[in-house]
Amino acid sequence: MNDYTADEMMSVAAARALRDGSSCFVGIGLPSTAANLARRTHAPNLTLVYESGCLGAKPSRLPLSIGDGELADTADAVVSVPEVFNYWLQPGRIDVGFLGAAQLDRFGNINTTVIGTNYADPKVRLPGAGGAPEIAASCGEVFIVLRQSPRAFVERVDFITSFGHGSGRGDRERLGLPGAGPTLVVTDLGLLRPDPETSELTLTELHPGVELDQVRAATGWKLKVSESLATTPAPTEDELRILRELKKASEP
Amino acid sequence: MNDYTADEMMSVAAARALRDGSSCFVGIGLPSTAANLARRTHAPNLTLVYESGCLGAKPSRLPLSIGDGELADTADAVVSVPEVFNYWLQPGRIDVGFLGAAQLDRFGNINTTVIGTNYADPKVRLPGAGGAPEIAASCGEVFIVLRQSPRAFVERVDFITSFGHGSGRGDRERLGLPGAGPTLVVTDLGLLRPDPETSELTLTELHPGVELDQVRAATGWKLKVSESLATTPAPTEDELRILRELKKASEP
Amino acid sequence: MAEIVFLADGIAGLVRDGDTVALEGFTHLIPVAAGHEIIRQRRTDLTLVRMTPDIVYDQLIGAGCARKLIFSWGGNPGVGSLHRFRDAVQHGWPVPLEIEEHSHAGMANRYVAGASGLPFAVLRGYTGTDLPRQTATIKPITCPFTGEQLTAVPALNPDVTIVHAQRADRAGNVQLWGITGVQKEAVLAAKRSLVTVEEIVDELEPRPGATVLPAWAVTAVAEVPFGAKPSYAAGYYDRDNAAYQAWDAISRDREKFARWVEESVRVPA
Amino acid sequence: MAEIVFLADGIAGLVRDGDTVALEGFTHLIPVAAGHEIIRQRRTDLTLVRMTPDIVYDQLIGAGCARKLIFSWGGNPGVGSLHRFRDAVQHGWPVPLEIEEHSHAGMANRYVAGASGLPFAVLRGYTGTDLPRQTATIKPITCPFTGEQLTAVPALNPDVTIVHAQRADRAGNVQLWGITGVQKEAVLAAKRSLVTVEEIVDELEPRPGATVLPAWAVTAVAEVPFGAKPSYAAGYYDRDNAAYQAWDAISRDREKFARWVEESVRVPA
Repeated sequence: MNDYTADEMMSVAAARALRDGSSCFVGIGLPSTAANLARRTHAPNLTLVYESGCLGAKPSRLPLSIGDGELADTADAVVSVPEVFNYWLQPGRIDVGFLGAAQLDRFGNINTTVIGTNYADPKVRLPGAGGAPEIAASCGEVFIVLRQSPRAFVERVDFITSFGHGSGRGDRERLGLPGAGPTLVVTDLGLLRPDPETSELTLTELHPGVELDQVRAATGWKLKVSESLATTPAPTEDELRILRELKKASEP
Repeated sequence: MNDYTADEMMSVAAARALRDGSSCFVGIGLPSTAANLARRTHAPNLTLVYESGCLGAKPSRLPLSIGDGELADTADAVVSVPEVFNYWLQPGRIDVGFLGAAQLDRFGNINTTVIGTNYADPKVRLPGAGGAPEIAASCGEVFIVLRQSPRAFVERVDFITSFGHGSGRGDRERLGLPGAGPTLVVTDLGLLRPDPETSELTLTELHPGVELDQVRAATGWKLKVSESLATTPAPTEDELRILRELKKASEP
Repeated sequence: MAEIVFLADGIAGLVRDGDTVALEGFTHLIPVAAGHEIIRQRRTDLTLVRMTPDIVYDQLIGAGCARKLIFSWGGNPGVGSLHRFRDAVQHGWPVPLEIEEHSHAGMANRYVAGASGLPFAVLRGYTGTDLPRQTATIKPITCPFTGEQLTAVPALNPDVTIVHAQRADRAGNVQLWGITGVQKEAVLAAKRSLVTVEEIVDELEPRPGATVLPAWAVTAVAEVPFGAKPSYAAGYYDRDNAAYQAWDAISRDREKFARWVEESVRVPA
Repeated sequence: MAEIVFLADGIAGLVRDGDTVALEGFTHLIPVAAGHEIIRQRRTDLTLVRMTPDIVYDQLIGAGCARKLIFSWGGNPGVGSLHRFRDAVQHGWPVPLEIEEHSHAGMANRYVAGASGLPFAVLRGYTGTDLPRQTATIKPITCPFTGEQLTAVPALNPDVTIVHAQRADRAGNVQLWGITGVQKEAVLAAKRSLVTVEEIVDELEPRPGATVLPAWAVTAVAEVPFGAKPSYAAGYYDRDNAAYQAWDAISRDREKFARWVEESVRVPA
């Protein structure tokens, strides 16, 4: 059996979710790691789109920012930032939006703006929205990747930076949001998916060796668990090797 | 004394009106001839902008169309057609718009759409607006160049394709049009300028050898004549030589 | 990914009777060969869209393919009028031609809105002109911040856009350079798209000023050398100005035109 | 035509207390040297604008130059938070910082509207989020053709925009390539502009993917080699990732930061 960290399991599980031949709007950090791993394993024809304007980037190492030179050098086309949002994201050309979050609630709404309910006098000022609100609105579907903890997985986010399923099923349709919204949350403990009836995030897979109680303790709401709870296959040797090579090649 | 045609006098007079260091949005045909002549005589730093997206084109021969390869090859920058209209023309960055016309009325309104007052069943269907309506609206000022005849110089145009001074002074301000509108009309017979009080086109210069009655006969309205009617200086030898070289170099 | 097809198959598969079809090109890279294939396949009831309909649109109109034209400037550049277009508008020959008339700025922004997934675009346009009286697709809109009145035009979303470009690779990534006009917007605004190219190459080398349409934004690519003639393809061949001049005489006369279609277009490719 | 200036003179002439100033750059080509010159010249009450305020904005805020920030993502890319920005927002140190917060799509379109001479832009954005509740510059707008509701944002028209580019010629024509971000729009939207460049050359050779800002669209150009450090300039030098990492520790502490400003910025250039 392979030795791997919970973060490695998370990256591998996130990578596996990306279908070959699809296009993915990639945020920096965990989403970028997963997308680049996917391109090197089962999804060589995954098209990576970065908000800096790089369409079809094929970086040889993990970019440290969404504007790395490596992304421009390897892209099919580099377009302006207005163009990437207006011509490529907004019309729904991108299949998957891959986002991180500071807070996530049980309907997949994302907060990256402020911690605390007083916007004018926040407990913690976070970086803000970036491209996420429109990625969450316009991509065919949204994958979210973040480490699970009661601070991050909250009953209700302090601020909706990016709309998930609102207060439940039907909210996106009512607002006229074109994409399907969050269809998958990948954490260091398992996978969550919206319940088909209610859109409430429901644990559908546990990573190997993780106990259900651990996940419940790391979730700030009363977690729904799928009746057919499965176990994620452990990372293969290939997946681990390629992930580690990627990470290593990206060290300064 | 030089021998020259009325068309040559018209091109030379139009070229002279373009100030060195200014920028000019150029339509094809007479305006392009005049602008290129100006660049080769008194206005070497005249910036030519063509609606095909060529900014700062420096063609070595007269382009036959607004999309000539020569324009792209010699331009400072080639941008998309949406960009030339949205980023360069619309905000009023271009000093002079240089237009032709099929019909022109005494307030400088231009028709290039239909002859006849029934749009749905026209006597003659003309090419249409092209870039002219927004050139006439947004450039700092507009020069118009066309041969003078009662058919072209009409009391009221059948169709306002491009707005000049409407029904007289103050109309542009009322509509919120940013540019000054037509400030000069160059014909094969002389020059007309809007009256400062009424904006009615008024003959201010006669080309050498042209009789006032000739101009009156070529105008479809009761022509106003400036009290200080002047005579255009005849083309210089240099102007004629360069104009003829330009035209010759452009023959197929 | 884009499918690599033969021109005839591309037109047969993508262009249907009654479609809204844009063949774009701004003097440069006009998809003439594709237009002729549409005539050969005898499509009818098309709504043709183009900023600058020139002689290939005159041919499509004269051949009876179109019931409507959406445009901003219809002429034979540097020569004069389009006689088949005039005949259709003034006398309904060979079939009546409805027109929807805009300015260049309006058309360009309609494509931009279409490419952007928006239902409309805003511009400073048409003010004081008679165009809004004749064209229902020009409406006022008020700025919600300043109260200023501007102009709105609806998005153009053709069923099919056809453009011509210099090169594509075998995956269908398309590269065009020189005057690129409104082609990117026209392709991205369309439901389906066909790009004819001068050549298909193993690898696209970067070019100054080149626009690249990624393969996943294009439906089909067909290799059609000289596919823009008599217009030009920068880096490949020059504009055949004599052909544009010659069109004037051919197009003035219905019978001459009809003969031209039979002899020059409807011959087997 | 653009004036060729020294950096200090360019900042002195173009940036005034109380101005709205955009220093744009999207990871690549960030005009850091120009930002430091603003700190040296002790400008105050600036409204700073940028999609992605990063460490040079943290420095400007910490140095007390800004009273307001208009932005969409404020962080130290790949490292974490901006501590001077946080301190200003959470504790008003050294001066309170008002914020006007948008998304990237909103900010990009605000610059586009500014560059286009329009008072506002339309996008599909912010729907369902809490941003419109906090940001007065986000309003609904209705499509006059379909009745669909969309979002409007007002144009951004900075008093001054500053960007960094690879090259300019002696007339002041500017060439930038690689990731060009929103720089063209930011310059065209501004009343005045300053472009710092790696080098001024006799002639700009065409470059694949290069954007050119003609000299007549730029107010001033200053040659500032390494003017984007610690960000990067494609073709000249790489990003100094260690400097971004090191900023975290410096910026966490007010005194350490103050010392850094005196020792690293306020030294004579």
